[in-house]
Amino acid sequence: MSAVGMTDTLCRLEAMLLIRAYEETLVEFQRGGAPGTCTSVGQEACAVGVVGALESRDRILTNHRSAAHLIARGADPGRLMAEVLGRVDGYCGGRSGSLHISAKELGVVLTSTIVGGELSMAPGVALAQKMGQGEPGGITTVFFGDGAACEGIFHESLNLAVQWQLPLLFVCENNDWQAFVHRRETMPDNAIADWAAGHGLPVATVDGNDVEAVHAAALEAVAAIRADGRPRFLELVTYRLRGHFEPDDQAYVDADELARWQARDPLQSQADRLLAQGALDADEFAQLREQAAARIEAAMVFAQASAWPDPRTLTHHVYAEQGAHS
Amino acid sequence: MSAVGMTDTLCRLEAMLLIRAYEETLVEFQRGGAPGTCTSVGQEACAVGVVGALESRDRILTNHRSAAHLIARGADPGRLMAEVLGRVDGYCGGRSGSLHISAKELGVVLTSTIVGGELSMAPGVALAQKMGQGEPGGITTVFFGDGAACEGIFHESLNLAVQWQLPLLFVCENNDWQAFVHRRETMPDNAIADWAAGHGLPVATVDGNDVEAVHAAALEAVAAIRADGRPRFLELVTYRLRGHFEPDDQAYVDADELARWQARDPLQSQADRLLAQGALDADEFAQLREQAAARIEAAMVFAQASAWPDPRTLTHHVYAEQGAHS
Amino acid sequence: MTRMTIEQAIHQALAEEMRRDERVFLMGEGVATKRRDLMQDFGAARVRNTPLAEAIIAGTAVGAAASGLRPVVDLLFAPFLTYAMDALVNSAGKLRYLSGGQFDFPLVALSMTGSGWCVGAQHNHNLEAMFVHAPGLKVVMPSTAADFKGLLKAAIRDDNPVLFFTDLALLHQEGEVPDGADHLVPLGQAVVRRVGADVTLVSYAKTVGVCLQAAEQLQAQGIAAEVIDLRTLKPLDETTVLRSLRKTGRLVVVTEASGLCGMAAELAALAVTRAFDALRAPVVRLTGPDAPGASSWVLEQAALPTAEAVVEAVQGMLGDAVVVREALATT
Amino acid sequence: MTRMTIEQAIHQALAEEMRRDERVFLMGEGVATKRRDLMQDFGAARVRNTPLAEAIIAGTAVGAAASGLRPVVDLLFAPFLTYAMDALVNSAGKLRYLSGGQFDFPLVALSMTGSGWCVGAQHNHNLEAMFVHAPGLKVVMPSTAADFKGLLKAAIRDDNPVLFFTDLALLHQEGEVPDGADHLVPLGQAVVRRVGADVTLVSYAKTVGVCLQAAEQLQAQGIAAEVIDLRTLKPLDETTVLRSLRKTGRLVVVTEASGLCGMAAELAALAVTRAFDALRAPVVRLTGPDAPGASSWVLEQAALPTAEAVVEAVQGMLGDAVVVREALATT
Ligand SMILES: Cc1ncc(C[n+]2csc(CCOP(=O)(O)OP(=O)(O)O)c2C)c(N)n1
Ligand SMILES: Cc1ncc(C[n+]2csc(CCOP(=O)(O)OP(=O)(O)O)c2C)c(N)n1
Ligand SMILES: [Mg+2]
Ligand SMILES: [Mg+2]
Repeated sequence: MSAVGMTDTLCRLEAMLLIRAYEETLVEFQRGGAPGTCTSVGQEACAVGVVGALESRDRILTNHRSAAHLIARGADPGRLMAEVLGRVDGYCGGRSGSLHISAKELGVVLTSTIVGGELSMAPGVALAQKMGQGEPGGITTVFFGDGAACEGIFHESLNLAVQWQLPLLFVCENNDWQAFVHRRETMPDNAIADWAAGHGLPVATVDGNDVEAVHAAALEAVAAIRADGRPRFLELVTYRLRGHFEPDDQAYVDADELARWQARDPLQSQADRLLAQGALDADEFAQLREQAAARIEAAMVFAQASAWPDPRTLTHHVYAEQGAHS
Repeated sequence: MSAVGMTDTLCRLEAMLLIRAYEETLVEFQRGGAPGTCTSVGQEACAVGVVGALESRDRILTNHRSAAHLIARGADPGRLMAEVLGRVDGYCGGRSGSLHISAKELGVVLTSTIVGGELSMAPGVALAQKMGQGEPGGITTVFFGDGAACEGIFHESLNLAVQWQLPLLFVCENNDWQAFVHRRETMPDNAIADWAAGHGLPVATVDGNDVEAVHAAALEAVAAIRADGRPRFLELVTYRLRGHFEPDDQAYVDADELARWQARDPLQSQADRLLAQGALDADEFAQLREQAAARIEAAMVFAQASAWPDPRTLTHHVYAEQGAHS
Repeated sequence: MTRMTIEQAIHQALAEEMRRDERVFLMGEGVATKRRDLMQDFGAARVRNTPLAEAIIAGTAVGAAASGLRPVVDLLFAPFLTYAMDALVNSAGKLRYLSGGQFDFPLVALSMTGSGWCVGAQHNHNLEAMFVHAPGLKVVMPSTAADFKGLLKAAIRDDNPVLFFTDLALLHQEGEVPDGADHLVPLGQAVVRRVGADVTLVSYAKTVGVCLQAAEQLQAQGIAAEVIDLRTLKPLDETTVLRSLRKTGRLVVVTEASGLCGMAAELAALAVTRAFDALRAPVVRLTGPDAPGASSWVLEQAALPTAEAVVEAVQGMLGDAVVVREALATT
Repeated sequence: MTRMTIEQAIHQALAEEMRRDERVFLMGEGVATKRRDLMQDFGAARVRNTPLAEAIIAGTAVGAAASGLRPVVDLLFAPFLTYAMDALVNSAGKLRYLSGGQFDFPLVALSMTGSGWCVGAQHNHNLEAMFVHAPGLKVVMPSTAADFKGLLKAAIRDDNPVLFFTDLALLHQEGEVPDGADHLVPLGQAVVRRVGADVTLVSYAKTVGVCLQAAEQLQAQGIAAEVIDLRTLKPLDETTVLRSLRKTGRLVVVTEASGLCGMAAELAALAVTRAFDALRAPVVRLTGPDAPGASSWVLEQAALPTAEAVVEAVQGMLGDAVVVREALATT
C-alpha cells in the first residue's frame, strides 16, 4: 500500500501507527538505560486529528509529550530519535533531548517542558502572525495537558488571547493524569471546559480517542479562527495509556480504569472503523504496521549512527552573535 | 451622639466617615511631599459591609489599598498613620509604610502589595484554620481588585480553595481601574463573575456602593462558609473615585464616568438613606463628620509625634531568632 | 548634545527605535496610558496596554520575539519580575540553547527599582544579580541620560533578551545626550567616569554618583580614585575593570543590591581570580544589607552605601598600604 | 548508625518530624502518591497531593506557615521554582521584615536539580544562588545521607523559610546515618570533610565528591588539600572557611552552578575581603558554564567540574607559589 491514493482516514491511521511504533521502539530501547521519554501512547488521535487540520503557514507549540505532534506534523523520526539520544543530527543538535524538541522548519516552535510554558508563549506567536510576521493567514495551535490547565498561566493566556483577539487554537489533551496525580484530585469534574467557557470563547469538548471526531472539530475551529481571527478552545478527552515518563510501573493507576481505556485504543478504533467500512482489510492493516515498524527501525539505525556533539561546542548557541559574549 | 445605642446602619455610616476622613487627611498631608497612598475613596462600603460581617476569630488578607479594611476592622488610625509615615508606633514599626500594613492583633495578616500576593497566601491561612489553628470556626476573607483577577494566581487560588474545601471568602472589589488602565482594556465585561463561576463555587455580584447590600451579602456568604466549610465569592461593583496612588491627576479618567460614580458616593447614599428613614438628621450627620475629623486629627498628631525607627535596628526582623544569622 | 532627563532619554530611545524598525513594539500595564504620544504616533497595535498579568506579558514577548517581532515590555517594578521568571529564565534564557540555536529572542524587559521612595521591599528590590546568574540573558543598568538612551537603543537592536533596569531615583536626573538617532552605546562596555591611580571604585546605576562624590572628597585628601561605571552587568566588561585594577591594586565595589551572590561578589571574585597579583589590599564590598528594603525613610537611608563609607573604606585600605610600605622600608 | 540512601534519609526525616510535631505537613504534586506510607500513617490532611500549580503551592505554604502550621512543600525540579518566586521571594522572604516581625514563616521548600540525567536546562538548573541573594531565606544543599537527614529535620524546625535543594545524582547514594530521632545538623555549619594545609577546596552537594576525589589524587603528589562541604549556603559558615584559608592561603571553589553571581563568586569574595592577607595565590572558580544545561550526555558531562580540573588548578597554584618562593629566595 502506498500513500498515493490513500484516503485521508487511512492516512490518519497510518500516522497513528507510525507514532505508536516510534514510541514503543524508544521505550524498548530505553530499557537499556537510555534517557526516558514521556510517550503519548493512547493519545495519538489528538495529535493526528488536530495537526492534520493545520497548514504549513500555521505554528504549533507543544510540551514534554510532543512526539505525536511532531510526527503528525511530518517530523523525521530519525532526527527525533537522534535528538532523544542527544546526537548532533537531532532537531536541536542534541541539546534538547526528548523534553523540549522544536523544529522551526516544521513550524513547531518554542517547545517548553515547564508545564504551562507553551501557554505563556503561544499568544506571542499568534500576535506575531496577527501583526504580519510569517505567511498571511497563519494561525497558532498550542497543545497542553489537563495539568497545565491548573497553572495560573492558563488563565492569563486565555484572557490575553480573547482580549487581543488572537488567532490561537487552544488544544487541551485531557488525559486524566498529571504525572503521578489523577486529574480528579486537582479540579472539579468538568473544570477544563467550564474554565475555558468562563473566558467567553467558543469551547468544544470532543472524544480525543476518535481521530475523525477530533479532526472534524479541529477543522471547524481552524476555519472559524481563520475567518474572524479570534481564539477557539478544544478539550480532547483521552487517556494516558502508559506511564508519565519511561520507565514507570504505573503502580498508582487504577487497573479497571486503565483497562476501560485500553479497550478504547484510538488506533484499534480507527482500524476497526476502516475494517468495518471495508476501506481496509486485515492484510493491509498488517502491512501498514510493518511499514511503520520498518521506518522506525531505520530511524533508530540513523539515530544511533549519529555522532555525539563536540564537547567544545558546549557554549555555542547560548547567545546570539556567538563570540560577542564569552 | 455616642456609639452606645447607635444602630448598626448608623455605625456603618460612622465607619465610612472615619475612613474617608483618614484618607482625605493623609492626602492633604501628602501634598507636603510625604509618601503617597492608594486610597479607597469611593469604596468604603465594600470594606465596611464585609468586615462588619466577620468575627474576631476570622482572618483578613488585603493589599496595597488596605486602609478601609483596616479601619473597618478597628485599627487605630494613629498607628496606621504612624506606619504610613514610617514611624516606630506604626503597626509594622515603620518597615511597611502604607503598602503592606498588617496587624496580627486584629487578624489582618500577610498584606502584600504584589497584586495577587494576597490571593496566593489566603488558601494557606484558611487551611490552617481548617486544620485546627486559631479559634475554632474561624474563616478567612481575602480582599483583592479586578486587576488581581487577571493574574494567574487568581485561577490557582480559586481552584485550590474549591478543591480543598477551604473556609475562604473571596471578595473582589471591582473598581473599574487597574492603576492607569481601565478594566475594559483587560477583560470581557462580566469576566470576574464568569471566571469565578467557572470554578463552581457560589458567586454573588453586589452593588459595592451600597453598604447595606454588601453587608447582607457578606453575612450570607460568611454564614454559608461557616456552615459547610467551603469557599464563596463576592464581586463588589464599585469605583475608585480618586487616583491610583497619591498624587495622581486622573488625567486618563473619563470625566463623565467619574461624575456618574461621584453621584453614587457610598457615604452620601447611606446618609441619604438614613436621613430619609428619619434615623439621622442633618445636625447629627454634621456631628458624626466632626467626630471623625477630630479622631483623625488626633491620629495625625500622634503619628507625627512618633519617633523614627533607630537606624541601628535596620536588620532586625529579617530572620527569626535574630542573631543566629548575622 | 541636548539636556534631558533620564525619563526623556528612555522615551526618545523608544520612539526612535519604533520609528526605525516597525517590528519593535511596546506592551505593559499602562504603557499606552503613560506613553500616549507613542500610541498616537505608532498606533494601538504597537503600543499596548495589557491585562495585569506579568507572566503572560513576558511570555507573550518571548513568543513574539521568536516569531519575528522585537518586543519591549514594561514590567514596572523589579519585584514584579518574580511573576515573569519562567518566561524570562526558562524560556527566553534557555530556549535558544535548547533548540540548538533555532530561535532568537530580541526582547527587552524594562523594570524599575531602587530606594528613595519609601515604597518598601515589594517595590524596591535590586535583584538584577538573579538575572546575571541565569544563562542566556543580558543585563543593563545605566546611570546617565546618554547611557540610558544609547543602551536602550542598543538593547532593542540586540538579538538576545535584555533585562533593562532603571533606578527610580535617576528618572528625573538630567544629563547631556548626543543628538541624532544614531547614538548607541554598545552592551558590554563599562566606562571610566573618572581617572585615578590609587584605588578603583566600581559601581553601576545610582551608586555611581556615590562613588563620584567619594572620589571628589578623596581628591581633596590627595587620593586619586578611578571610578568605573559598569553600565552593562552582563556581559561584564572584565577588561576595563582588570585594566584599572592592575593600575591601582585596590578595589571597592559599591552597590545598592545585597552583596551575597550579588554583583559585588562577582567583581570581588573577578579581582581575586584574575588580578590577584596586582591586588595590594583586601577588596571592600559596600553594599545594601541582606535585608528587605524598609519603607521608613530613615531605614531606607541607613541601608544605602554612602560616599562617606566609600571614603572611609579607601582610607582604611591606603592606611594599611602605607603601614605596610613603611614596614617594608624599615626591614 | 544505619546505612541508607539519601532518598531514605529524606523520607525518614519527614516521617520523624511529622510524628514529632503535628503542625508539620507535606504537600506537592504527587507527594501523596510518592510517599504513600506517610499518607497512610499521618492521614490525607497532612500529606496532600496538590493541583499542578507551583505558585499556589508555595503561596499556601507561606499562608499556612504564618498561621501556625509548618509546611514542607515539594516543588520537584528547581526550574519550577520560577513559578513560585513571588511566594518565596516577596512573601516568605520579606513579610516578616515588612510586618515588623509579626509573622514567622517556618516552611521548607524542597527541590531537586543537577546534571547526570540528560533532562536539560528546564529540569536541571542549579539556581540556588538566586535564593541566597534574596533576603529572609535560608538555603541548604547537603551532600551526605547523614546531613540530608539532620539538615532536613533542622530545616523543618527552623522558624525561617528554608530552600532545601537535592542534587538528583545523590538520591541513590548511600551513607551512614546516626540512629535516633534526635539526629540534627544545625543550619549554618559547614564541615571539614578532609583536613589539609596546602589548599582549601570548598564545595557543596555533588561536587564535594569531586573535591574529595581530587584531594585523594593530590595526596598522591604530596599535596594536602582541605575539603570543606558548606552544607548550608545561607547562612554561610564564614568562620570555617576563613579558618581554613588562614591556614592554607589557597582557595579553589567548585560548584556545578554557574559562577557569575553564584556561590563561587561569594566564596571568592569572602576570601578577598576577609582573608586577603592570608591568600598566597589567585582564587580559582571551577564552575558550570554560563550556559543552560544541555540534555546530550556528552555536553552535560563537559559542563561539570571534574576532579582532574581541580587537581590541575591546585597544581597551577602551588607551582606559582613555588616559583614565587624561589624568586624571593634569590633576591
Ligand atoms: C511547572 C512544572 N511543574 C511540574 C512539572 C513536572 N511535570 C512534568 S509533566 C507533568 C504532568 C503534566 O500534566 P499535563 O499537563 O496533564 O500533561 P500530560 O503529562 O498529562 O501530558 C508534571 C507535573 C513540570 N515539568 N513543570
Ligand atoms: C504584580 C504586580 N504588578 C503590578 C503592580 C503595580 N500595581 C499596583 S496596584 C495596581 C493596580 C491593581 O489593580 P486592582 O487589582 O484592580 O486593585 P485596585 O488598585 O484597583 O484596588 C498595579 C498595576 C503590583 N503592585 N504588583
Ligand atoms: Mg494530563
Ligand atoms: Mg481595580
